[in-house]
Amino acid sequence: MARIGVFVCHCGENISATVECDKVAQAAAGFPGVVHSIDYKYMCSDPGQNMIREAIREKNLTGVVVASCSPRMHEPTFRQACSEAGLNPFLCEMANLREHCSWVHEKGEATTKKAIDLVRMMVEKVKRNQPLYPIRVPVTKTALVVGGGIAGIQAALDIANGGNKVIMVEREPSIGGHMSQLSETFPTLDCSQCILTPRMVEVAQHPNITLYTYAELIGLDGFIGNFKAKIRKKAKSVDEKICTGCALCTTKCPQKKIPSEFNEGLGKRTAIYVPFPQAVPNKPVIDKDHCTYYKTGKCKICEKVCPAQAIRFDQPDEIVEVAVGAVVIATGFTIHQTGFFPEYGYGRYPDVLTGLQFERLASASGPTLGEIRRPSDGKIPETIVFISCAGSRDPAKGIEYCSKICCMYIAKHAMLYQHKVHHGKSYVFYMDIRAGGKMYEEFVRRAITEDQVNYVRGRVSKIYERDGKLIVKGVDTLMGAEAVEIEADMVVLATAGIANPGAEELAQTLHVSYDGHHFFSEAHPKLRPVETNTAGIFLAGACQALKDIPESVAQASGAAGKVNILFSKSELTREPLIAVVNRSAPPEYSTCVGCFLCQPACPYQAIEKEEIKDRSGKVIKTVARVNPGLCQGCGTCVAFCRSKSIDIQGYTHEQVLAEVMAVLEND
Amino acid sequence: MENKIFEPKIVAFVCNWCTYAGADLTGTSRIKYAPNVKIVRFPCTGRIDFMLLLKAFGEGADGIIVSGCHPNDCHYTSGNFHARRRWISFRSLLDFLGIDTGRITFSWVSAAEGAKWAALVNDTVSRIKELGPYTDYEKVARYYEEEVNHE
Amino acid sequence: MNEYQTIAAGLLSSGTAAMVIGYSEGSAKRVRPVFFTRPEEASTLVFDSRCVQNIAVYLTKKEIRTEGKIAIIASLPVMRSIIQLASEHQLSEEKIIVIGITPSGEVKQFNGFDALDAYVSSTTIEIEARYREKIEQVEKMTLTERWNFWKNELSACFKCYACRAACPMCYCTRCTVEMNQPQWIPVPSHTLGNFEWHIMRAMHLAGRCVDCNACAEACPLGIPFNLLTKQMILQFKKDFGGYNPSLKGLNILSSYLPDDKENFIQ
Amino acid sequence: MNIGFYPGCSMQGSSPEYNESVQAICSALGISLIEVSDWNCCGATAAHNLNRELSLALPARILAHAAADGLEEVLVPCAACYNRLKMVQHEIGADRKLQDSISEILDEPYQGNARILSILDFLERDVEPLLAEKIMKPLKQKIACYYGCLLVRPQNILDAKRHEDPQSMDHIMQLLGAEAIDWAFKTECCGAGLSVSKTGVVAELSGRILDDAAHRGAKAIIVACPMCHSNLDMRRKAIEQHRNKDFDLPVMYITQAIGLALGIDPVKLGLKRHFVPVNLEL
Repeated sequence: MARIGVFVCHCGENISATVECDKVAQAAAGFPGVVHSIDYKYMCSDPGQNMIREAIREKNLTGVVVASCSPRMHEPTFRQACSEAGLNPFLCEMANLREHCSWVHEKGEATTKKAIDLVRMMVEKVKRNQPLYPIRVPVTKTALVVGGGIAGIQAALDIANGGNKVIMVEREPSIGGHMSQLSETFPTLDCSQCILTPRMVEVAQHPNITLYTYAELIGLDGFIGNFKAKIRKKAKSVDEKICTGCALCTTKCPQKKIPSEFNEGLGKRTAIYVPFPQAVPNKPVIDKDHCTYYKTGKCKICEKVCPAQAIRFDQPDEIVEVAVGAVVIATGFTIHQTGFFPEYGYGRYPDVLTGLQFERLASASGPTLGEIRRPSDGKIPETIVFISCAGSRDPAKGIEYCSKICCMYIAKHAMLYQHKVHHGKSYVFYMDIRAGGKMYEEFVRRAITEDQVNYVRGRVSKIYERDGKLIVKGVDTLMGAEAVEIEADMVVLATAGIANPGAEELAQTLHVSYDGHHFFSEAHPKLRPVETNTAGIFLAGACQALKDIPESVAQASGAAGKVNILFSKSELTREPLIAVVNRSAPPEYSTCVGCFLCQPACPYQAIEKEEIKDRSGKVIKTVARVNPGLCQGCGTCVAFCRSKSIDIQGYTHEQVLAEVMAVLEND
Repeated sequence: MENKIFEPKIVAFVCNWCTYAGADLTGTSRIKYAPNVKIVRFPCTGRIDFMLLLKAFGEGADGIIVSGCHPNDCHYTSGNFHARRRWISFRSLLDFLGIDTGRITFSWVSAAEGAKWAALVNDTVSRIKELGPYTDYEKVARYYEEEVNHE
Repeated sequence: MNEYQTIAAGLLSSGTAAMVIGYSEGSAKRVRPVFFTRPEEASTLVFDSRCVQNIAVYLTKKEIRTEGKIAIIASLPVMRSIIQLASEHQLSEEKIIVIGITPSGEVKQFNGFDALDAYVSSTTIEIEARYREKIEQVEKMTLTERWNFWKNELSACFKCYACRAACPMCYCTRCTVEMNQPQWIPVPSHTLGNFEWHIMRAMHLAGRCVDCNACAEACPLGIPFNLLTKQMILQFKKDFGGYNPSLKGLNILSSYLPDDKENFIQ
Repeated sequence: MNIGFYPGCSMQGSSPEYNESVQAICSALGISLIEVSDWNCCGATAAHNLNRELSLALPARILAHAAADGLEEVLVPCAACYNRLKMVQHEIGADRKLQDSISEILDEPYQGNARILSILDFLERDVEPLLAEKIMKPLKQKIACYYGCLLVRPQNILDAKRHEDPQSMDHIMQLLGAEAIDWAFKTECCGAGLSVSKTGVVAELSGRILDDAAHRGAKAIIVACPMCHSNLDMRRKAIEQHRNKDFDLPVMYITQAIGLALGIDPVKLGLKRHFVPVNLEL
């Protein structure tokens, strides 16, 4: 006979404010099979957990229902408590009285009644639970880091320094990401490249790190501890092992007018190129889309001038497959280009720039060697306008969120401008100044007070060009909503940060979830900010949400910590919530008739054929078998099996049907 | 009892990763909705057996919600695609049998769509309220006996 | 002896086949299935429009298994059933010889599944006009009328499971109706349980039914539940481009397209 | 295909030259327009501010008549009429209840599925492809294309391309041999909403438009809206007084410009009806 204990939690007042917890406990006491039913203020507290442990021991419980918050929150807590009292953890279930009841309904009879129904449902389920035992799987102690920006670099170094192997995949010819493009960093104004490049070099030289640049992740199969990643190494057309990085080829390449990605289109590069002087690896690649030889079949100048004879025009793309135990996604972000903004001229005014373009102008390694000059005529702008929230926080533009980094970098830009153009006038149009962070508010104040940057609270409705000037029409809401018109020489738009193109596709490749803006979703917004919903895949940096450098680094280190914890054991235990094909006594052996129509329905190729043989080795029957290492427990096969020969542990036919029956019982 | 307002009984079959989490978010966001709906958790919409829907109606459910991850967002890659095919065919079969498919709401609700979950529940509840209690299906358990008694 | 009789006799006398399954004259001007092993019995074989029972159903029966090959007189629906069963790993190629008789009366012997598959794939399942009309008639009813129509029809069912026994696709050793933990389908034959049984049967035949109509022929009460599978075949044509038994294709419900179209998911 | 034609009041009242030029180029290019039978006011001026039902019913009746005439498309040259018809189609089309109540008012079922063409939709699709061969007198002038607000806003409902910097008139003018200047006032407000009540505002707003066009060397302004035309043309004296500056800048409808390039007699294009004389070197 079942001996079920029910533990109703008040969650302070989170549940008890709308649900009469004592009534729920009383009602549950009357359910068949329930031998113990109490309510308590905080079931998850130590005394609360002790109540569960004691009840299991004293009343010899065969199942436990904790009626409290979402199982996505505290299921591990309560299962652990049960386990400590000697009850198999999978004989503990949770009724979600908080997220699914008390928080979403008004106080009243109906709400308490629903709570009782939810408890009844879980009591009926837990009566049918079976003790389950974790599945042990080996762990491959190599991590895959996707993306070589500052987040990826930090994660890779931390994992590698923890003694584990790392494979880093970077799409561009060099690692470094957006941070390598920045001039100075807020709030210290130290040089971005000066602090980044040593890290880049460390990645390249680290014995535990294998670096694949100019490469993309194209497939990921498997599961935590046992992934198989497929990487496409795009042909660089240069033999990296021979190339000395002398860069003679890049000086001789006849294609010299290709807009440089690194310089955000403000400078030019050649077809065989190194994206920037401090690139890692510092070896050129041929951009096939622009190379004269690949386009016309003639040229090969680079091949002629290469002293090491390292050019390989016939080099193919290479697909490598690697076994990894964990993945860190650190693919970063991108920004809207000026063409996104109709009211700011659809990108047709050369002196209307994005924030990243301004970074390149301000950078000593940039196209103007750090002098702020107009792309149109090379003149030093006397008046400059910065516009924050260009696209961000603007539902009409489809971006409701705050891009978070712009307030700070705009203050930095304005400061850098004032430091370089002493007599210049700078204006910042803003909605709010969001400067939360260590020394951040002080930094913005410095821009306003010391560097005399004019902050105007209001939006800019239009920018147009007239006689070589950019007319910026806006409003100053702090000056009686006065219309403001500024004749500027340059305008910098703090355009919204957005997910990388292809982020959605990558998420689908990796089976991780993503939000409506294609940023990858963390497993819990507060408590699991570096994990994804897919075990073994972690997030670092701006691919999850816009964040600045210190936050990206912190999250990357967090992700690396998680990976190192995972790698600290050679075996991993997995929840046994997987599908199982039944087995029975001879002569049937299983009710499975071996039609194998379940095979194509399985997303993990986890269904195998098992031959049942007699003693002489003759095959009597071929039936399906679920490989417990591959099965992820989706249960698609279970719903598909006509003879109901497959069941899924934790969500068995008996359990779910009992839940449905219980929820509709006696009204 | 006769003058009591009809409060429909609705069972929701949802997947753990998207809609269950989405409904959690509804809670975390304190968005209110009608208490008529009770959620049964499944690992994936792919796990939801069509028989369960029949059992729910047979047991007196007035309405059913089936919800999971949006296409391409399935935690298990394709469980929801399989489920979608299953629902396309099951739904047309039910309709052909004269079973009101208007009592079943099929939906995709992601883990980020707490507000959508609340709206979905409220819409379903008000639609089922308009339709009234669903006794046809439940009653056929007794249909033959009634026929016999009638004669 | 006619062509198929000669082939059957030849297969037995040469020892190529150990048994022949076909039809012979039964009582009251009906045909009955026949299983024989001696060549001289081949002359009792008949094949005409009365041969509507789908004898592919016997191919998966334990009792029928022999040491040697089985030759089967196969109408087009029987041939479709064989391919469908083969695609579900229920038949092995080495065990079966198909003496096919096409709708036009041509006799074709198939020794391997590939040739049979090619032939079956060259045909398509078409729902007969009289059934299409009936389906349209039901579809045109209001929801309540449809419900009452089926309630009346299905209330008659007393769960003899002749439909299941007649269907070659119902070869499970333990049918879900016989499952009692949990009890999916109630044992008594009340109308609700009958609904559940027939809905389940239709869903289990989704994408597998070869439209042989043997189930309806077997029903002692003439309940038109075959309309359910027939309507489904028509609907699948609209929704997923239809299906044909094949060794290569995937079952409709165990496969999908990312851009499957529907208009009801909110 | 039959293209329906809804003239509205301006084409017959304040802006006959617009109508004349539309008709003239259509007949020159062999395009026939079928006037919607028994049409009524679109309600653009007063109705949509004062009475919502009336504001919906008036355009709905026009659309119903077009449907009854078997017209799948209706050309609506007046920008205000076009805007009203599109807005009403959008509003009623999305709302079943509204459809029912409008049907009740009209005393016939609402049928509003005709495709509503603005003059620019029409010119771009049906006239532009025919032009290259027919141009007799290329307009070798710098001009400014002024679109105003009604043809582009609300952009999501009108589905206007590049609503802050539309291009369709510019393309046509370039085809005619003119140089269309890049300027910033293409869709700025001319003040038409206050054209009668506060002429001072019109003088200021329309003045800025003229000023920028003149400053960038335009020799004429090309418009596609009777309201824009009357403000820039009829109110010219007031503008010049207000800004204390004279503008030698005639205002032409795009259809008149096309007519000139096709070699049609300026009188037939209504070019003699303007307040600011059009004396372009052609």
